[in-house]
Amino acid sequence: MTTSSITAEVPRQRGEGAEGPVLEVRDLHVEFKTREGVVKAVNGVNYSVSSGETLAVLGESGSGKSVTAQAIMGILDSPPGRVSKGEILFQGRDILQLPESERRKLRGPKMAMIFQDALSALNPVFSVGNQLGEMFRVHQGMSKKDAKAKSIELMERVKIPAARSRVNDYPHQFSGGMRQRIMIAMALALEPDLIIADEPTTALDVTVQAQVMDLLADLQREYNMGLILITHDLGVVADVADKIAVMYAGRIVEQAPIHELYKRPAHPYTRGLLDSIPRLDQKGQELYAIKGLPPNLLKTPSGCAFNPRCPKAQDICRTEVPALLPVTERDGTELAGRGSACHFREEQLHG
Amino acid sequence: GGGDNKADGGSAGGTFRFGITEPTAIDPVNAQESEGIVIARALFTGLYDTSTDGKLIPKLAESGTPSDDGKTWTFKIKAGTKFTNGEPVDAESFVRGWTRVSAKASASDVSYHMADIAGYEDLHSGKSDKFAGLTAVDATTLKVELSIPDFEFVKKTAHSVFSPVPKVAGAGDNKAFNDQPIGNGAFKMTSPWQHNTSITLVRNDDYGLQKAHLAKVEAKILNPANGSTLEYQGFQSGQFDYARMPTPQLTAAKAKYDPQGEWISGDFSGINYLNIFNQNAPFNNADARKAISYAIDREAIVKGVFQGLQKPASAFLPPSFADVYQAGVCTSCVKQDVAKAKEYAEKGGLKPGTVVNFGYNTGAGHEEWVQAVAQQLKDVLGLDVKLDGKPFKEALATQQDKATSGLWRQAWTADYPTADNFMTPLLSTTGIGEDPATGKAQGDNRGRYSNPEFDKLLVTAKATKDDAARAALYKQAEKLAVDTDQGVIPLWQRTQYRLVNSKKFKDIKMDFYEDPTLAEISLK
Amino acid sequence: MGRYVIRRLGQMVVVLFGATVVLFCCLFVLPGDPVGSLGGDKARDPAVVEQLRERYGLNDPLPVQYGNFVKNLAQGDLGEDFTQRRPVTEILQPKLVNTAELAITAIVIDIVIGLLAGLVAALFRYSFWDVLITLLTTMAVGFPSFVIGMVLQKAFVVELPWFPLISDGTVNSLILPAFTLAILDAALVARLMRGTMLEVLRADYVKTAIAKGLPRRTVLFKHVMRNSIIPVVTYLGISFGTLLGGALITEAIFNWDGIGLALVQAVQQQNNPIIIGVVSFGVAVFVLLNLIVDLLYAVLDPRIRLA
Amino acid sequence: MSELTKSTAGAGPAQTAPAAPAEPAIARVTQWGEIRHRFLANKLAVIGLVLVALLFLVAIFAPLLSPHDPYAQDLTNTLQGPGGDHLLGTDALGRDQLSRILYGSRIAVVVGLASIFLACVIGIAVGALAGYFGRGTDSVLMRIADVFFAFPLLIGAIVIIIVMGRGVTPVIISLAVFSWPTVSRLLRSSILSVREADYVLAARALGANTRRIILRHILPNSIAAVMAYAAFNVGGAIVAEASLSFLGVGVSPEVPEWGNMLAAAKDFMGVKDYLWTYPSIAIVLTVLGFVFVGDGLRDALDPKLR
Amino acid sequence: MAELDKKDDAVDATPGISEVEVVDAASETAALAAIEAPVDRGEPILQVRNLVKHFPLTQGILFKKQIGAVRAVDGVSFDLHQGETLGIVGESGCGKSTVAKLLMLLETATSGEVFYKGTDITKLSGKALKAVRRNIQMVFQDPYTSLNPRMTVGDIIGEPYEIHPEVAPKGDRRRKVQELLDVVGLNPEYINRYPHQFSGGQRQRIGIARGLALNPEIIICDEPVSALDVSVQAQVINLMAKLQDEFNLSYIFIAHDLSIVRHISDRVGVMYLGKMAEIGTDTQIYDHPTHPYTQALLSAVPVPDPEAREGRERIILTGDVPSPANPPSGCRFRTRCWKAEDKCATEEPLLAIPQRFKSVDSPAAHESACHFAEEKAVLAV
Ligand SMILES: Nc1ncnc2c1ncn2[C@@H]1O[C@H](COP(=O)(O)OP(=O)(O)OP(=O)(O)O)[C@@H](O)[C@H]1O
Ligand SMILES: Nc1ncnc2c1ncn2[C@@H]1O[C@H](COP(=O)(O)OP(=O)(O)OP(=O)(O)O)[C@@H](O)[C@H]1O
Ligand SMILES: [Mg+2]
Ligand SMILES: [Mg+2]
Repeated sequence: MTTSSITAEVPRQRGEGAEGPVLEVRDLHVEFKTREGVVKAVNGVNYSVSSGETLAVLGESGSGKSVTAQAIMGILDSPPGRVSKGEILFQGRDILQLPESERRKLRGPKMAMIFQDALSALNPVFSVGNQLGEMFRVHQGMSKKDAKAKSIELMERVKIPAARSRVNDYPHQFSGGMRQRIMIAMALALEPDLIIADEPTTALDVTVQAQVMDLLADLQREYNMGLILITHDLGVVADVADKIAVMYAGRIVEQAPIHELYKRPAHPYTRGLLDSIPRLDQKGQELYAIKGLPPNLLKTPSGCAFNPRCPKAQDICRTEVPALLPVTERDGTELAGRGSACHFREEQLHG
Repeated sequence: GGGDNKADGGSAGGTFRFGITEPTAIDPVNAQESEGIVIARALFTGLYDTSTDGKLIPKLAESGTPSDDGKTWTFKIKAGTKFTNGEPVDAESFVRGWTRVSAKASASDVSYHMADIAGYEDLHSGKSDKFAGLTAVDATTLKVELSIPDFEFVKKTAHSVFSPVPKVAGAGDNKAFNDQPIGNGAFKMTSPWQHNTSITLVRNDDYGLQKAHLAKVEAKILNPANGSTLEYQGFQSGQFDYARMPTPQLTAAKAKYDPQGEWISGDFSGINYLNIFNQNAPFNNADARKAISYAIDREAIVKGVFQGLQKPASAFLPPSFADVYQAGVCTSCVKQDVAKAKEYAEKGGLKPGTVVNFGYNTGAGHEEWVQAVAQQLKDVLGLDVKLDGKPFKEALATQQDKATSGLWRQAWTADYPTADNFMTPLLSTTGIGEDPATGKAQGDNRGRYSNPEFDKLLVTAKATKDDAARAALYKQAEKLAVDTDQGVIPLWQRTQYRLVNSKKFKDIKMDFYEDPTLAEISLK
Repeated sequence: MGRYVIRRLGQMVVVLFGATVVLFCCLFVLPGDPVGSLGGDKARDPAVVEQLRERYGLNDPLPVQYGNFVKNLAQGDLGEDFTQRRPVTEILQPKLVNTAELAITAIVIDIVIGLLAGLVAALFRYSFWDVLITLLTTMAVGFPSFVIGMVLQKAFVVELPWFPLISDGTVNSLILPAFTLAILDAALVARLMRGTMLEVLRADYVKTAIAKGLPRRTVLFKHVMRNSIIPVVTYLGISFGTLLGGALITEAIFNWDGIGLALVQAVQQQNNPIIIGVVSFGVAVFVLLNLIVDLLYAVLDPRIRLA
Repeated sequence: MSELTKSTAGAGPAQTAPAAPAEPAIARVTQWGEIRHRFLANKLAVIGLVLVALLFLVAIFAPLLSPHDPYAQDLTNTLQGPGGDHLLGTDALGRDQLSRILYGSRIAVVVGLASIFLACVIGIAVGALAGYFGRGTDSVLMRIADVFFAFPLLIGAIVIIIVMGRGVTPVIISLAVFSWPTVSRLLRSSILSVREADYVLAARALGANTRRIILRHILPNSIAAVMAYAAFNVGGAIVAEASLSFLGVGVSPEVPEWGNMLAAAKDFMGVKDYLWTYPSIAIVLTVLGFVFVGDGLRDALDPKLR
Repeated sequence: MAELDKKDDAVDATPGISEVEVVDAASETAALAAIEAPVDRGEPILQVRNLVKHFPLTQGILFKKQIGAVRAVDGVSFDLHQGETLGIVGESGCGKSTVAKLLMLLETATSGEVFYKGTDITKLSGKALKAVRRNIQMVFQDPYTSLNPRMTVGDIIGEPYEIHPEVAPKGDRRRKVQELLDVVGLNPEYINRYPHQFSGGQRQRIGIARGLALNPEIIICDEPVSALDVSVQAQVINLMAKLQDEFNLSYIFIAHDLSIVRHISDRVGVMYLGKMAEIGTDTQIYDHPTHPYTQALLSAVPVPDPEAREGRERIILTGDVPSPANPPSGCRFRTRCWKAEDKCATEEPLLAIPQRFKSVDSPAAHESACHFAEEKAVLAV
């Protein structure tokens, strides 16, 4: 599997002038042992994100986006889950090889994650102020009082009303969106080099969402952070992302700079996704949806995992796994930063 | 054990440490179990004392003389002795003490020892506040009138309840005196009783008789649930100078300490026996009762269960009562006799399969031998023995119930060395003390053995002045109750063992009450 | 919340009422006369028995006896015991102090050993350490406290005289009995801790805590512990109450003059005033402890609503 | 609702119906099947199961396994140390220890299991109701529990014996009556956190009745502590029986039972240690068995643990 | 002991665990009859009147003092008609989920009524309540915590059938569960898995499948598709629409994704800080919003097509979001409203058709709680 060609794009300079991406995931495989068999949740994911850059990860629900993120953070449920193959390079070091104590030091100040499910991700028995302040107390040795002041400040930043009076409330006393914002605040607390945001704004209304995304963007600019944004909201993606990776069945099936993807998807799955977005003129009609069921990760279909659902599937799709390869213009010029794992990517691209 | 030479060779001083359980009282007014009595007797000296082998030893009494009818006793008291607070010990102080015990307000558990003194009833029921039968003729003469003839009354006076008390004693419920009695004994207390912790005695240097050698005696109060184990461990770790041992540990302890001369033993005035409910089937006939006695192999139980450290009994009265003791008076006790047992069972209508309740009180270490006896009764007579263990109070209630049948384990130790002290309470009709209303046996004769002939023999014996003749009557009575009628089934005698720190002290012996002879112990 | 506490304390009165009524009835149905005999096998003089019955009002009908008890209790008077005839409060007071000393030491040992062992067992589930702890905890239950106590006593009092046989009032004399007393509950605490912790260890918020880069010890002792400790706290509350009720066997072995022995003896002697005194105390202890535990729930887990 | 099948067909404009799900292609893995599988995959749980099974086998076949009559006394052969004819020695009445231990398993099993079972039945019922309903129900039930906590076991046991007579049943009842409050408080404490969970709300929204909510949703998620307690206390009950015997309110002393044997061995500490070591080991193995089984079950019931 | 159990404080009303309340048999039967009666399409099936929910706000850990109340829902009224979809949108934390829970009787309302087919269901219990719950279903916002971690997916989705056995015969249930899984785009082979083995979106679909199982009359969906990728989302939305057509279902659809709401809803309500700010048909709200908050909301919608985003005006709301514990006087939006005047601070605008649009036949003539309601063109979604 060759990937170098697509991930090789101009890295932006980080403060200290560090070369290369903040994070690079190479050929990551994650599997879960279950009673029915081994669930191959991630099957060779490659992506990278540089400082100041936003990578949006889109994809089928259940395609392994969160699992990849968890693998990066080192919080997979293991057993039953384990990284069976691959490397995760963070600022050049393969963190899978680091001892746990080293890895711990990265979490928080260097990399942070916003969890998908905010309620279960917040400890129910500690006040949100405590959980936020903990970041400062543990990592910066701040006093209780200062940490609390910081927590309030953070809560205000993510637009939680009456932050001062609610800092001592417990997670269950907040609405879904507020919890999500608290998770966001927690991730932002130490201004890490990399934030993995797993569907950070699903529970937010659009105004707050806009504010929060603006905040993320500001911070990103200010501190030159790398951001991995896992989301289903193509609107948000369009707003903030620099490049997009589309996942399907544990694999990246397409990768592209933001504008290009919307215009010309090079994978039938991406096409299907874009077509599924509700549009005004469709009111009263059925929405388009990709037919069929998502693959069972216990026994992924042979060949291209998407083949049973692909309207353009050919025989080769059922036998051969398509690699993520660069996409070219009709004239053969390679499109920078673009790749697709489809045997017929060119046909798809050029319609 | 123990040599005969008195404390002459020993030196004075030293602290003697031993363990007791929390006594009910240490004031003679209510001191009742051996733990209370050991302290009361150290603090008070009465007219007489009893030697380990049941002999009367004069203390403050210079003489004690009965009248010819045995109803009046006159005691001459040694002059010039004092209580530790300086009050004189005179006849008056005895009258005071005895009256204090018997007064209604004291509700003393031990006042019954004085029940035969004239005027007891009135005093005890509160009708009078004087003890009519007692007169302090002069400072050194005490006259005691009895309501019935009793030529052995003098032996009773060795009990601590007959102690003199000073004026400060006040009434029986005087708390200050109860906790720190002021006596005339070889020892005194300089600090009150630390309940559940300790009692400390110091030598009374003004003692009017032979002074004690020990400077101090420390009685640590141990809990009754584990007392003997704690004493034993305390001895092993050098914290006690005198200790009991749990029965199962005896053999090992003996093997270790006997060679070092730290082991003493003694036969005591007590008996372990089976109470047999005489008035209810199946034991309402002597034959059935004899069958039981014959069926028991005392020898085997003593060997197997008690590791040979008890002695089978063949009489009801203890051997220490030399003048009345008759070994083998209970013929059925001498040896297990299966054939006889069956024969008597047949005669007595005790068929195999008969249900026999066998009661005992739990948690007191009786479980083992009781099972052994039960097994023998099953094996020999085919009885269906139902072991019925109960906590003490419930056990007692069952025994008192008129309807109860079967067997009951019981034990008795003497208060003073008289045959009467065994036979009247345990075998006489008055000893039953049946409450007419409820039919409850309120006395100690809960087996309800009752034979008018036996009762008469006791009364006669008590009123017999001549020692030999009296002894003969008691012997006759015992034979009637224990052999002919088999009113009770003697099992084994009371034998006691102690560890003593003979490396440091000499003359540690057990007295009549199985307590250390504090007044005689001296440093080596 | 203030009202909640007051209400619960009010319930204490009801519980006290309930417990003592039941107790009175039980004592009443027990065969045997509480003042009918002496310590040994000897029966008491019927005249004395009658005197005592009168003195303690034992001839009154049960409701009258109960009424008198309540009247006296209201004045803080628990009456006089039947053997030594001393005020029950005076007899029990030093015993309560002794028992409390022992109970507090024991509960501290419980907490330290129990929580640590449970933590280790849960963290390293099915490892050598877990199995070892399981083995040790089962031994703590399999070998009864008299065995453990007597072995300890033999070893550390008789053979190696490190500790006094009889309490000398120092901390030293507390250690062995407290340990003997604690070991069973510590084992149970460990098992409870292990059971509940396993549940919590996999929770999402634990992942969050790890992802925050918290040190392992913070993750465990703060995030995991707090969420798994409620049953443990419950049990500790019960255990502490039970400890305060005294422990017969340990007290017997180490000659600890505490409530447990006093109660058993009192029951055997039907020394009712002592029994009633101990039980009344026990009721107060349990109601208070369970109240504290319930209040602790609200502190430990804010989702719990008290009402 | 079979029309749902059809509806799939129209889920997308350009779609052909995927084959309607083939008739129950997936074997239903029953919850118990799943649990059994996970349980059996756990080595220690299996060891525990073996121990428990052994215990039951011993109890059932005690007469076949015992070399001697457990009741037969031999006063000429008392307190023989282990070895020879009596593999584990004899007791103070010359009875064969091994036989008594083997036979003892019968009552130990009955006492241990039945008392815990009874305590759990009462305790779980009371704890669940108190925890779930809260308020008045909780107050009343927990205050009743408080009475039981404070009430002396010994008096209760004596009263029970007076009512029922001595035997195994009153012992079981005494032990159960005084341990259910612990079970109920443990359960209640866990329920207090669980009852506010969203899935409980969800079940209520479905119209589930109280019974169902408690049994299906609350109990499975709050029973861990009770299970740990129960498994552990199977042994605890046997030892507690020893203290009852010790106080004279347990089973009759001639009955071969481990607690009884321990009570009888107490005074032989230090001189005849084999008298208490073997019964204790028997209890330890039993507890170990139940604890392992309990842990295994706990784990098997927790889908998150593997 | 009764008097000991009086409530501590008036506000803290523990949810209706107290289903033991006795309702006399006659009124129960009457209620049951009303609940089972059919309602014509377009008739109101659910009428919400003045619904209020205050959560106590406490301070201190042990000795909690109540220092106020979060007015999560503060007087909300609306109707839901048979066969329609009512979308509810609004700021995060404005009380949408609370309204949903109140409708499901999962929280006890501080005050207000909910009439289902004319019966006030807030007073129901027992059989009648069960019947109501058979007819009204809910999809929870938090997909994970609302799934019992110890039940397999099969059991979770099958549970409604066990509770209401009349809906499906026993032998059928397993198959139905698999159909449901299939319908929401989950692999039926996952039937034996546990919730934690699923991804966020998959969990959400489990919740949807459960909500659909009983074929209820009303489904209250609290952000049912937020974690789904657009394609699955489309499938689910299609399915919902189809079911609605076939069975006359009514939906309350709470979501943040305005385009989805527009797509599926017949009418849309906009909530702000515990109150309904504006309510009307989808066209009225999306194309002719008259409430400033609605306008701001619409203007903030991110548009997927990067090209279409250029030249769009976004109304940026200034000012802090007020706290529901201490809402502003008068109009609650005034603190962030660019049109606010003195009147807004003193007078609370009612939810009604604004005076100026009363007589005009324009889409702007719909209920809006603003003193200065006026149309403002914002980009349509
Ligand atoms: N149990 C509770 N105790 C105290 N306050 C609560 C509780 N539940 C909800 N709230 C408060 O009520 C308000 C409304 O909450 P609700 O969950 O209804 O909001 P929502 O509109 O669903 O928001 P979101 O879109 O973010 O889910 C919030 O301010 C929240 O903090
Ligand atoms: N513990 C587990 N055991 C078995 N399978 C698991 C486990 N955890 C996750 N999976 C599977 O791994 C796959 C990837 O899950 P993941 O959470 O990464 O999906 P996702 O892309 O984040 O989806 P979504 O957008 O719905 O959150 C899913 O199919 C899920 O079923
Ligand atoms: Mg995910
Ligand atoms: Mg919500």
